[in-house]
Amino acid sequence: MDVAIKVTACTTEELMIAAIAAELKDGELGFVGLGTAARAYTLAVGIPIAAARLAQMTHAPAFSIYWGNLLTPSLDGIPEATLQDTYTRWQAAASPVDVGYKIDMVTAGRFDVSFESAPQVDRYGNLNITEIGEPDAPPKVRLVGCLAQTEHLAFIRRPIIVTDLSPRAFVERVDFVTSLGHARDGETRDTLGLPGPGPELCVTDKAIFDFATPDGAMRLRSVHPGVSVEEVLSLMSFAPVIDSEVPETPRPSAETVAIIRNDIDPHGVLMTGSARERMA
Amino acid sequence: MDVAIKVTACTTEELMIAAIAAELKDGELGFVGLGTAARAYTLAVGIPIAAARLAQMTHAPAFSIYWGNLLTPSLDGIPEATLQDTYTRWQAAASPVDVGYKIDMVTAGRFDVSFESAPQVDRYGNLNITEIGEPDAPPKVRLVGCLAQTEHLAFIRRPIIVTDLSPRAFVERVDFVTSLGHARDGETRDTLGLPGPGPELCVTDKAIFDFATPDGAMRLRSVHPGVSVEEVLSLMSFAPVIDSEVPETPRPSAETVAIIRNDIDPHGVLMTGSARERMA
Amino acid sequence: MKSKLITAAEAVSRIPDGATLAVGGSLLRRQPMVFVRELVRQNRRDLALLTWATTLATDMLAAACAVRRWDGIYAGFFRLGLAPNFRRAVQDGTIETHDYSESAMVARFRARAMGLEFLPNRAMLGTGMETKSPDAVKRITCPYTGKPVLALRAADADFTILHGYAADEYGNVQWPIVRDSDDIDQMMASSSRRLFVSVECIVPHEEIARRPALTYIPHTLVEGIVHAPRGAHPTATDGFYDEDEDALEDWLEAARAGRSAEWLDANVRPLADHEAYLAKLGGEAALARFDVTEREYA
Amino acid sequence: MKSKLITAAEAVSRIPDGATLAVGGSLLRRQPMVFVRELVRQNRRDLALLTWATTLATDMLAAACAVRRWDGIYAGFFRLGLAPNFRRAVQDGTIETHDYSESAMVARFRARAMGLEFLPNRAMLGTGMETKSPDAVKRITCPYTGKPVLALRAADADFTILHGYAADEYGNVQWPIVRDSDDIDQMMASSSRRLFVSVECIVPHEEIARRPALTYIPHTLVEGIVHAPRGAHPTATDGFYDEDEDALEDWLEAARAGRSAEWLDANVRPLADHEAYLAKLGGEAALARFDVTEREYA
Repeated sequence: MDVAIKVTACTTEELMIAAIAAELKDGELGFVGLGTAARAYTLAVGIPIAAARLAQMTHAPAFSIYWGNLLTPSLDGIPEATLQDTYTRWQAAASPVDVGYKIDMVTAGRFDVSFESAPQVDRYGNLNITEIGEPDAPPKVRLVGCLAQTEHLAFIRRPIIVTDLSPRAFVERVDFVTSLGHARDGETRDTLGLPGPGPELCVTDKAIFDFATPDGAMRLRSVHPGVSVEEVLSLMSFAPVIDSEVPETPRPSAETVAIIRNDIDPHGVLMTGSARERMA
Repeated sequence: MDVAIKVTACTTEELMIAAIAAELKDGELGFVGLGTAARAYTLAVGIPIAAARLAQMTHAPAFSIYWGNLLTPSLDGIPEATLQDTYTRWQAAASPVDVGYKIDMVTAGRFDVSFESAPQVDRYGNLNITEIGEPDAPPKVRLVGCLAQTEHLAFIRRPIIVTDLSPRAFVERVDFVTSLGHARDGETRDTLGLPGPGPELCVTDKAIFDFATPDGAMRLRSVHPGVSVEEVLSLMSFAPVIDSEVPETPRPSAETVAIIRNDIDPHGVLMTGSARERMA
Repeated sequence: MKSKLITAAEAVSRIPDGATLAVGGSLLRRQPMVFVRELVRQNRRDLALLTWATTLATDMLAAACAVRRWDGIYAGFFRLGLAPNFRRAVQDGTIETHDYSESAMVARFRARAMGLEFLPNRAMLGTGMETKSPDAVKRITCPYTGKPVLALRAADADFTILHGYAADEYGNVQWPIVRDSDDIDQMMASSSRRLFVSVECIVPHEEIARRPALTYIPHTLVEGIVHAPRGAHPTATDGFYDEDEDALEDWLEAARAGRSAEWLDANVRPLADHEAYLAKLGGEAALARFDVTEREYA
Repeated sequence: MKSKLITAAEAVSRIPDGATLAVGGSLLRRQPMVFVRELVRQNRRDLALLTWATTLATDMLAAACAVRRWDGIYAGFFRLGLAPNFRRAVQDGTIETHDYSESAMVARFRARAMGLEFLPNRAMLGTGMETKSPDAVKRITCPYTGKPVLALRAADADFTILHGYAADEYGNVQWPIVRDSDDIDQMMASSSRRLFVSVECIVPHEEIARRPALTYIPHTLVEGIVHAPRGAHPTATDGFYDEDEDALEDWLEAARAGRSAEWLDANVRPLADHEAYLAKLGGEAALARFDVTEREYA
C-alpha cells in the first residue's frame, strides 16, 4: 500500500470532495455540467466527478451521473487525455441520439442532485453565469450564457453550488438571474410553480452553506478546519445567517484521502485548476 | 418484349394508378399510410405505391415517398412477402430513430402529397375512419382510430383521397370528423388557421372528383371510360357539383399498363385486394 | 447500477386493478405479449390503456374484460382486419374510447417526457377528437398569432409495458442497428413512471457500454427487466423473428366467433409462465421457423 | 433523389447579408468551419446567429464583424476560456445577445421542427431571460393548472449550416454508431428552411441504404451537401479527428491581443477554398496526427 494512506492532512479540494460525496445517496442520479477554463473546470467537473466516484466506492455503489452526453459513464480510471476521442469512446450505459432526451430528463424531474459553479451567487442562491453589469445596457463583462444551469435550479431535487468564496462572487444580489434560487424581487418558487425545491447546499473552499432559513436565505452550515467565521464573512459581500455555534466541516479520513489520490484521480486530471495546497 | 405491351385494355386499378401518377411531380415527397384488410390495403398502400413508382419511372424520377418508417424506400422490385423482416431489411434513405420525426415532418409542412382511404367521405372532403353512429352514444360500428390521416388533411399540400365509390361511403355528412376537409358546421380551414389547403382530389373506382368550387364542395372532374354520370350519382348519397360537360378519365397508354404489370408489381403484391377485372 | 431482473409475474403483480397502462409496440410488431398474458392470468380489471397502433395486446385484454378505457391512434389488426373483441366492447359501451391523431398522441407523451402539463397541437382543430375528450383537449389562443391552438394534456401512465430487443441486467435496453422503429416505445419509456421491459436477450453490460448510442431505454428509467425470448409472439420482433400468422388467424377466428374467453381459458390461464407458453407451442423446434435469417444478436 | 453536391463557396453565396443563420456543433466539436471561413471570405455582414454551445464559429464571425445578434445557450471556448471577439463585441454593444437555457433553446427548435408557433417551457420562469427577449418569451397561463408557463417562440432560421460525418451525394447524412451527439445538429436540421451540410466523406448510396436508421439528416431536408474532409478543423469531428489545440491557442492568442482581423487577413481571406486551407496547414502529412485510432468510416 502507498504511504499516502497514512497522511492525515488533505487539500481543500479533497475536503470538498469528501463533503459532497457524503451528500450523495445510493441509487441517485447526478448531473455534471461543464466548466470553462481551469478553476471553473475543477469546481464544476473535477470535484463533482471525484465526489461521485468516492460515493460509488464507499456508501453509494449505485450512484450514477450524467456527464456530457454520457449516462452512467464508467468512472473507474479517469483517462489522462481529455480530447474529443476520449469522450467519444468513453464506456457508458447510454449516450442518447439527441441531447433533447437529457434535457427532458431534467425538466421531467428525473435528477436527484446537480453541481453548480458561478461567478456570481447571491443571498437567496440565485446564480449568474450570463452577464455582469446594469440592465438595459451592454454588459460590463459578458460571461458564457446559461447552459442547463437554469434547469438544474428549477427542476433538480438537491442542487449543490460549488464555488470559491470571494466578495466578488458572493454578492447581495446577482446582476442577472441565470438560475432562480429561493426568491427574487418578491417572486418565489412557489408563486412561479417551479417543481424543484431550489439550491440545497453551497460548498466553497472555506465553508459550507445551506438555505435552511424561513425565507430561503443562505446560512453558514460549517467552516473548514482552520478557517474562522470572520474570515468567511470577509470573503462575502453579504452576511449569511449565522447560528450561535458553527461546527467545523468534517475532515476526510486518511482512507478517503488515499482513495481520492491513488484510485480516483491518480493523474490529477480532475484537479487541473487546483492549487492542491495541503490543509493544516 | 412482353405481349402485354400491345394490350389497350386495363384494370380499374391500373387506370387509378395512372391517374394518380400523373399528379405526382418530380422532387416531391408523398406520404403513404397503411390499410387495414385487403381492399383497404390496395387503396391506401398498393395503388399509391404503384403510382409513385410509375411516376419515378416516367416523368418524376426524384419523386420520394415515406412509407411506414422508411423514407425514400427503394421501389425497384416489390418483394413477394410482406412479413416484418421485409420491412426491417428494406433498403431506404432513412429510417428515423423516433416516429416523432416523421410526424413532425408532416406538421411542419414538409410533405407535398398524401393518399387517403376512408369508410366515410362527405361533400366537403371530411373523412371518417374512427366510428359510425350517433354522437354521445357508443358507436354502431367502431372503426380503427385516426392514425395520421388527421395530419394529412391538416398540413399536406395536396391530399388525394383514394376510395371506392358507394352510397355508404360517400355520405352527405360524415358521422365523425377524423380529418377536416373544406368545411364543417360553418367552421372553415381559414378560421381554424390550418396550414394546408385541404383535400385536392378524390380518385375512385368510377370517377375522379376535385373540390374546385367556391365553398370547397366536391365536384365531378371526370368519369372513367364506360361509366356514366348517372351511375356515379347512383353510387353517392349526395350530389356533387357537376359541370355541363364531364370529361372522361384518360386511359393509360399500353406502355404504362405494361410497366405496371411487368415491372412495378409483377407478383401482384400491391393489388392483393384487387378484383383486377379488365375495363372495356 | 443495480440488477433489475424480475419475472413477468412479479412485474404484473405490482400493477393494480384500475391502473393506467401504456402499452408499447406497433401493429404486428413488439406487442408486449408476455405482460399481457400475465395480466390475463392475474385477472386484472378496469385498466385504462394508452397505446400507439395496437393490435393483439389490446384485443386480448378486451377479451379478458380487463379494459375500461382506451386512448390511442389505432386499434385493429393491420392487414388482417379489425380487432373483434375491442370492437364489440366499444360498441356495447364497455370500453370508452378517446381518439388521438399521431401528432396529438406524440404531443401527449412528449409533454409528460418533458415534464410539462401540456403541449400545443393544431392537427385536431375542428375534428371530432377536439370535443370527444374535453378533459385532455382544450382550445387556447396562440400568444403570437392570435389563432386557435389545442393544449393537449400530458399522457400520464401509472405503468408502462414494452417489449424490447437486448438489455443488460441493469435495464439498459438497446436496439439493433437495422430495425423498424415505427412505434413510440422510446417516448413511452421517457414518459413513464414505473416501467417494465421484456427483452429477447440479456447481454453483458460490457457489450452495452461499447456502443452506448444504441441504448434507447436507459437503466435509470427501468423498474424491472424481464428475460423473455420470443416475448412478442405471435407478433414479430424486428431483427429476431417474424409474425406467426397462423397463430394470429387462430386468435382472430375465435375472436370473430365470440369464443375468445374460452380461448384464453384453454391457452393462457392454465400456463404457469412464458416458458410453459413456449413449450405448449412446441418450443424452439417449432418456433425457430419464424426466425429472421440475419440477426445482429445471437 | 437528386445529387446535391455543391461547393462551400456556392452554398455561402446563397446566404445574403442580414440572414438569420443556425450554426451547428457543440463546444470544440463539429463547428461548421468550412462555411464559417467562406462567410468571412465573402465578407458577409449583419448576421443573426442561432447556436447551441458555440465556440470558434461564433468568435470568428464576431472577429469578422459579421454578426449583429446572437441567440444561444453558450458562447465561449470550453476548457480554453472565454470567446474574446464575441465578448468584446457584446460589451461594446455591437452584438445583441438573447440568452436561453438548454430546455428553452431545445423548445424553440423543436417548435419549428413541429410546425408550431411556440412550445411551453417552465425553466426560465423568474429568470433574467424571461424579460430579456419579450418578442420570443411570453408568459401565459396553463389551461390545466392555472400556473404560469412561458410560451417560447419557434426558432426561425433562414439558413442552417452543419458539419457532419458521412453522406451520399443526395444528402442523406449518417452518424457513426459510436459518436458524441451532445449537440442539436439533428434538431437544427429538422427545423431548417435551407440547409447546407459539409461532411467528412461521401459514400455510395448503397452504403447508406443498408443501415437507414443511422441517417440523422435525410435528403429531403438538404439543399446542398459539401465534401469537406477535416471540415471542422481546428475543432474536432468525433470518430474522425481530435481538436488541434495549438491552432485553437493560436487563434485565442491573437484574439486576446485584439489581432483577429489581421489573423483573418493572413490565414483565411487569401485562401481560395478549403483545399487551400488544408494545404497551408501542411496537408494530410501534417494533419493526420489528429486522427483518431478507431474509425468507422475509412
